[in-house]
Amino acid sequence: MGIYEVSLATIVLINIILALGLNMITGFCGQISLGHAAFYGIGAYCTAILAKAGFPPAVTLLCGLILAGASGVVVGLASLRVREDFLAITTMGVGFLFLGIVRQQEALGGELGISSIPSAGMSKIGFMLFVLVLAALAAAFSLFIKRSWMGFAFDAVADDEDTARVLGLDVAAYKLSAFAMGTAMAGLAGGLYTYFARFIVPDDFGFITSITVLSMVAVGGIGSVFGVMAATVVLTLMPEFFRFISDYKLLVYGALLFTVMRFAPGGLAGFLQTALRIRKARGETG
Amino acid sequence: MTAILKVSGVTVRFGGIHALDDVSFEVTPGEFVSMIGPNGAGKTTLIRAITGVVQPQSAEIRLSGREISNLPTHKRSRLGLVMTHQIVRPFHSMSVLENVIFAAGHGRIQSVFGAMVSFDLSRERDRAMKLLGLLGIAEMADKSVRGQPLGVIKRMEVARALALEPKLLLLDEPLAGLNHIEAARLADTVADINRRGTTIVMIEHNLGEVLRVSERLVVLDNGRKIADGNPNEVMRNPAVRAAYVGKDETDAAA
Amino acid sequence: MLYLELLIQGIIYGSMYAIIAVGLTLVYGLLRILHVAHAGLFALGGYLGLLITNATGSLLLAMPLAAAGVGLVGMVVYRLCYHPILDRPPYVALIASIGLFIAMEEIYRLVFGPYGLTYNDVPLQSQIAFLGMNLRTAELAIVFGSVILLGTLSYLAQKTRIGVAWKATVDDPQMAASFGIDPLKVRYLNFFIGSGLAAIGGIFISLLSNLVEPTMGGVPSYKALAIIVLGGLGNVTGTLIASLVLGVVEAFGTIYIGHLMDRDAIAFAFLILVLMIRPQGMLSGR
Amino acid sequence: AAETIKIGFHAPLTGFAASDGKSASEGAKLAAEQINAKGGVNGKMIELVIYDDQAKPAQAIPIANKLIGQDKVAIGVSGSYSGATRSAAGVFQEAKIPYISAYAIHPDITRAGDYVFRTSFLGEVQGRGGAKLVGDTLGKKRVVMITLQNDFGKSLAAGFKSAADKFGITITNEYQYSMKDRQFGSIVAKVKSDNPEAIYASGYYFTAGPLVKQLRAAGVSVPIIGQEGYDSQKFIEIAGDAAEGVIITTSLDRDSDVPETKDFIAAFEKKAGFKADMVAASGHTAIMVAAEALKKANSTDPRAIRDAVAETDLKVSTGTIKFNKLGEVLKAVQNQIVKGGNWHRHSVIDDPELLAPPAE
Amino acid sequence: MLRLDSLSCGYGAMQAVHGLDLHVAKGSITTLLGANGAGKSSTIMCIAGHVAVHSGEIRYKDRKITDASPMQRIKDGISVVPEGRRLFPNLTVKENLIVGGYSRSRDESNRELERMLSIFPRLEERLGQRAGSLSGGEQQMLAIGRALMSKPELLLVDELSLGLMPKIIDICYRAIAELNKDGLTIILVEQSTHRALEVADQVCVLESGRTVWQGTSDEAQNNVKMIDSLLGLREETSDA
Ligand SMILES: Nc1ncnc2c1ncn2[C@@H]1O[C@H](COP(=O)(O)OP(=O)(O)OP(=O)(O)O)[C@@H](O)[C@H]1O
Ligand SMILES: Nc1ncnc2c1ncn2[C@@H]1O[C@H](COP(=O)(O)OP(=O)(O)OP(=O)(O)O)[C@@H](O)[C@H]1O
Ligand SMILES: [Mg+2]
Ligand SMILES: [Mg+2]
Repeated sequence: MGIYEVSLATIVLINIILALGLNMITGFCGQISLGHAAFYGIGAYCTAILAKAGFPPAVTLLCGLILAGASGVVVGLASLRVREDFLAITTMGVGFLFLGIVRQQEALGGELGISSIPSAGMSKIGFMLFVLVLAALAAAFSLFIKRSWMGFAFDAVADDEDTARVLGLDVAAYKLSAFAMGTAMAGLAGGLYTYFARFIVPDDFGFITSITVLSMVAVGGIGSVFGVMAATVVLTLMPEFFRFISDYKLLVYGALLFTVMRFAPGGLAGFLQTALRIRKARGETG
Repeated sequence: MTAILKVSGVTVRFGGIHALDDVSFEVTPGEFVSMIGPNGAGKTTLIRAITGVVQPQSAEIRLSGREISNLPTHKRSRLGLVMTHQIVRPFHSMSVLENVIFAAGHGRIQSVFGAMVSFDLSRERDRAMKLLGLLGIAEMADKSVRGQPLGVIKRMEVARALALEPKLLLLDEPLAGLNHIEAARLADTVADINRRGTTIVMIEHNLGEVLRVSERLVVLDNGRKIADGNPNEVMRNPAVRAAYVGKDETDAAA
Repeated sequence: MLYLELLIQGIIYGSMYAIIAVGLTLVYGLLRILHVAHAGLFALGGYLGLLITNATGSLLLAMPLAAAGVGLVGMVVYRLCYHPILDRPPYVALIASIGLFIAMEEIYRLVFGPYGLTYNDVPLQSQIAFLGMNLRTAELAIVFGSVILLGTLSYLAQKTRIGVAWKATVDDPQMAASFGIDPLKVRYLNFFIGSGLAAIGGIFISLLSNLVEPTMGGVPSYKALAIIVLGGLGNVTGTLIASLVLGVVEAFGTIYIGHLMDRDAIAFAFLILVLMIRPQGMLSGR
Repeated sequence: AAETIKIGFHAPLTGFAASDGKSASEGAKLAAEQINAKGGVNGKMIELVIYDDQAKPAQAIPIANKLIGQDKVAIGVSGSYSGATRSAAGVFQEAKIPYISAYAIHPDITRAGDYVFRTSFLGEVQGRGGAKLVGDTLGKKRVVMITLQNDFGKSLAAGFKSAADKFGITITNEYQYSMKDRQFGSIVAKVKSDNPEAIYASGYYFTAGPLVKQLRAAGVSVPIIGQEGYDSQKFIEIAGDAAEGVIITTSLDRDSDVPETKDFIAAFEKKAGFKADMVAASGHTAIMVAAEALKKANSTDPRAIRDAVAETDLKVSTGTIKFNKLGEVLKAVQNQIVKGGNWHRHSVIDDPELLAPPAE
Repeated sequence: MLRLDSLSCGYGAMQAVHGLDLHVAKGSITTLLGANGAGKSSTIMCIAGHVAVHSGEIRYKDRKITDASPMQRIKDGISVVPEGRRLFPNLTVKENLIVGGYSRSRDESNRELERMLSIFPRLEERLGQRAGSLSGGEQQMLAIGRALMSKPELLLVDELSLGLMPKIIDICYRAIAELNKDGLTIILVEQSTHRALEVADQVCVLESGRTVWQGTSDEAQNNVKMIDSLLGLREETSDA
């Protein structure tokens, strides 16, 4: 693996953690969020500041994770008040608010961002492997939640929270846990990004990033852990594949995003399921 | 005996509409109470207020002596106060069985952390299957809720409510949408459940079944309680007949 | 005096927002789609308006032509993009719409160049003294144009059978068809009017800045969403009020708290504040 | 084909900064053509490897890694904004491949290490130049600032403020706007009531054009001072008559007698079909500097090439390029004014002390 | 008036009705009976044009309308009270009624509106209320009123008395009988068998999407036991 491949692999793995976090909120619990990048940013800034203050990665990453998760709970409180599209736009607003405030905070580097962040003390490959382990843990955790009664309760909240409430479910607690877990994962991803880039600016955590993550989740097939992981790989690497068509890269990206949703609205997971079902049906008749 | 449910002074307004006006009534444990009243009298609103789905302007609601009007819906449900919807609200993304399994697992999902570490649902599945059998829709168990006929979903709602092991079950027109044979069967099932110890309050317009199975009748009209007592006596009350009864049932009740 | 001037600036911003957001409300109200690509049509309106004005020298001709042209494009967008995925969860259409928007921006860049276009001779620039202020004809045209267009629309929506048909299609298209309302026609009409309004918004804005660029849809793409949410989603009157209020909030905010947060953050802070107090928006639509 | 020497180049070809990306890459391509037309570098043709970074830091990292790891470029050039340039600079420094920033203004770029250079002004330096222009050359003392809220605008503002006292300037008010704003009605109204003697407004042509137009339309007639972000014919097109009299600090002198500058302006318009701007000139300059270093080093050893870059002393379209210890350039600020719908020379600030870039 | 010839219809691959034959004379009332899931609602919605026909034919006034759109059908005079009412929940009561009369001219529609309100005075009190917040019974009244607004020639009613109190049920049946006397043809799905048999001219019992019994209402009255056992069928199989 050359440095190019290692750097790509690292960013893909970071994005997987990020996207699985959103999948927890949107995919499992049905709370659409257009502000996921803000928590990614909170993790990143927290990690960056602590790292510059001399704390080791174990501490900085953990703090980033906790701070992002705690902020997630606060935003989760909004989800108790507003629903569906109102929530989508509220979380979008949270994203803009985060960015707007960070931009004006000289203590956080303002527009100039934070640079000269110390390295995580590993080689590039070592760091990639470290992220790999964390991404695998995130995936395992997601699968674990999905199969547990908690996942079942999330399904119910996503489907019809009023009915879930009538059936004795403490909807608020579940929504908040989904936000806490999902945003904590975003915070971890942010911390890892900080060590990867060693330079962060507010724009890294803007609306576009939120949308990109949401499209990873949607293209993967909302709620499907493996689908989301696959989509993350594809969507992260896509710009790299298309580098050679520089001028048309973004056009192709946009068109592809549109096309996937238009023709395979269930995302990759839904697409595969349909394909499998067709094969199975054929097998039965044949 | 102390009342299992004691409701006093429930008033609910929607804008200018007085849906309920200072309604009070009691239910003793083991009773089978039916609630009737003209369309728009406030029956649904009353049980929604009891379960906390609707916020009353004023109310005192006691469950087995405990004041619950400040508890959120899910806590009331955990205390054994459960309702079904007049207009069905299944989880559309689940199968009929899963809908009931979810309710059967109410113990597992009480705490978020408990839910996180429990996986097994075979016990809940068995119970859910039994309940579906009880309501006569076991063969639909694995079908998706979407596209099920109304009658099946209505019964699924009852099964789901039973899965929560209620002490007091509030049923909102469970028999609507069933033909008279199905209705009679379901009414028998409900009566049977009642005999096994669950207190029941049932809203129903199917007077024939109401008179057949219930022990007591509460009548609402225009947001007020206008009668309460032995079914046959209540039905003889001229006010009730004027407000509610058509020609057919007049004959039937007479 | 200064306050009055800021207030008037706020109303001008608000009118611009209104004309874009009301078009979006029409689409949202009917299909519950967060139609981000609306902003792409807005930019297209700017381009067409400018090109026609430059070619013919007449803004009066350009307005209806551009509105009709973009209206037609809007209908095509509906038919090709949204119609097939209407029964999918809302995020599917949202992501598809974002993909479409990105692709549209890129097409504008490739076709019209990255630098943006300007008028040969910007129309409506003569000065009008008004309460001791210098306002441009264009600014007045924006305010009055918006009032007239939106007033007409609001009358249509609330007082006529067409309006009732529209609202019925919103609630239950299948049943609407059962009573003789053709949902497809209603939707086409809606996209036509909504996109036409977007086009006029695009032209208005280009009159103030004399610049039509590929990315000019960027700001309305999300701010218009915020406005329709503020207005109560699907509520035309609410959208109007929300636009004006937000315009005024921004006009004052950029001056007095601009050092704390940027314009977007001010707008969204206001949005979040309102939603936490009134989760259904300023006027609730549903 | 004959063997070539690769120069890596990244710029925002798509996205919000696409126009600057296009100017920069056109300038860079022109430079490569001119060099190759003259026989290339030590007998080898140079080849530009151009990638689109959308001006995003996160995109610039894999690009830098790709340029180094896969394309094996001899030297890298940034035609992008500060964010992307800073993240790429770190990668180039780590790989010890020389890297030149064409027009990004962030002070930390060259601090990435000894392999990183910059052929343009720092934001702060230009801000100080602006202060001299306002306070000294024009003699205006009561100034309102309108600051673009990004690294460019902020560092200009910092530079301007730091030198304001020295030229007796009082800053009566400062307003901020974001990159996406094109409507400035409320700022204009407030500035009008502030009644300053001059306005120091940072921005790019696409924000400054509408801003200047709206200021003038509201009857604000005091001098407006801008910077190299304005430096494009497009600014004059957008602002129209309102552009007349606007003065900016930049590095491209339209009325220059210097042959390099005159040639560039003519050749660029011929090649690209539109008038040269500062960004194009900067892209051109950076490639010229890179090629010259490759020629002098006459080796594929990155260390040798770095040393050659460090020793640059080259006359190009934007002046004479010489680097200090940190890799920063030291050159005069060209003040340009809009007259008759074109940029013309207004004055030159050549004050080495005021314009000294940081050396560490 | 209406003829269904070996009509099969359903949802996607799933077939809900299999080869149904039904002749409805002008001015008659036909009642469909059947257990849960027998296919009554599917038949109704298929005649209204909302469920896809798989095979067979629907003829109305001697014209084939198998492929006609719902819009076409209401113009031809077919109106429906669907299962679950399907009101426009965010429209007011009045607006719901206006939509009901959309296929008629404005004047006609206004006249009908008056008539509806006199049949259901309860609705008059609620004219400005959102339909979605009406009580169950009020919603049912509105659904019936809405369907009548178009002055239909053929009225399809799915579960007429669902959720209604006895008094209103009477009113509805009286209204139906009256309209029928004026020449309205009606197809009725009803759960309360004896009410339905009272008004019907013709009875059709469905089971799993097939006709299992068909005859006049007099024949049905004489075979109540048999019909009851047909209606209970589903239960017995599931108990087994
Ligand atoms: N959200 C609401 N807003 C306004 N009015 C409401 C709302 N909910 C209920 N109502 C009104 O309150 C009254 C009582 O309604 P409720 O649903 O309790 O009646 P009900 O007794 O259950 O009638 P039914 O037997 O028809 O179901 C009705 O007139 C209804 O229109
Ligand atoms: N939207 C749908 N998608 C798929 N299957 C459906 C759908 N609607 C109904 N079905 C199926 O079609 C069959 C007939 O259903 P239908 O609703 O016509 O019965 P019904 O006789 O009206 O019953 P009920 O008395 O409960 O209203 C049932 O098996 C049902 O599961
Ligand atoms: Mg009710
Ligand atoms: Mg049915």
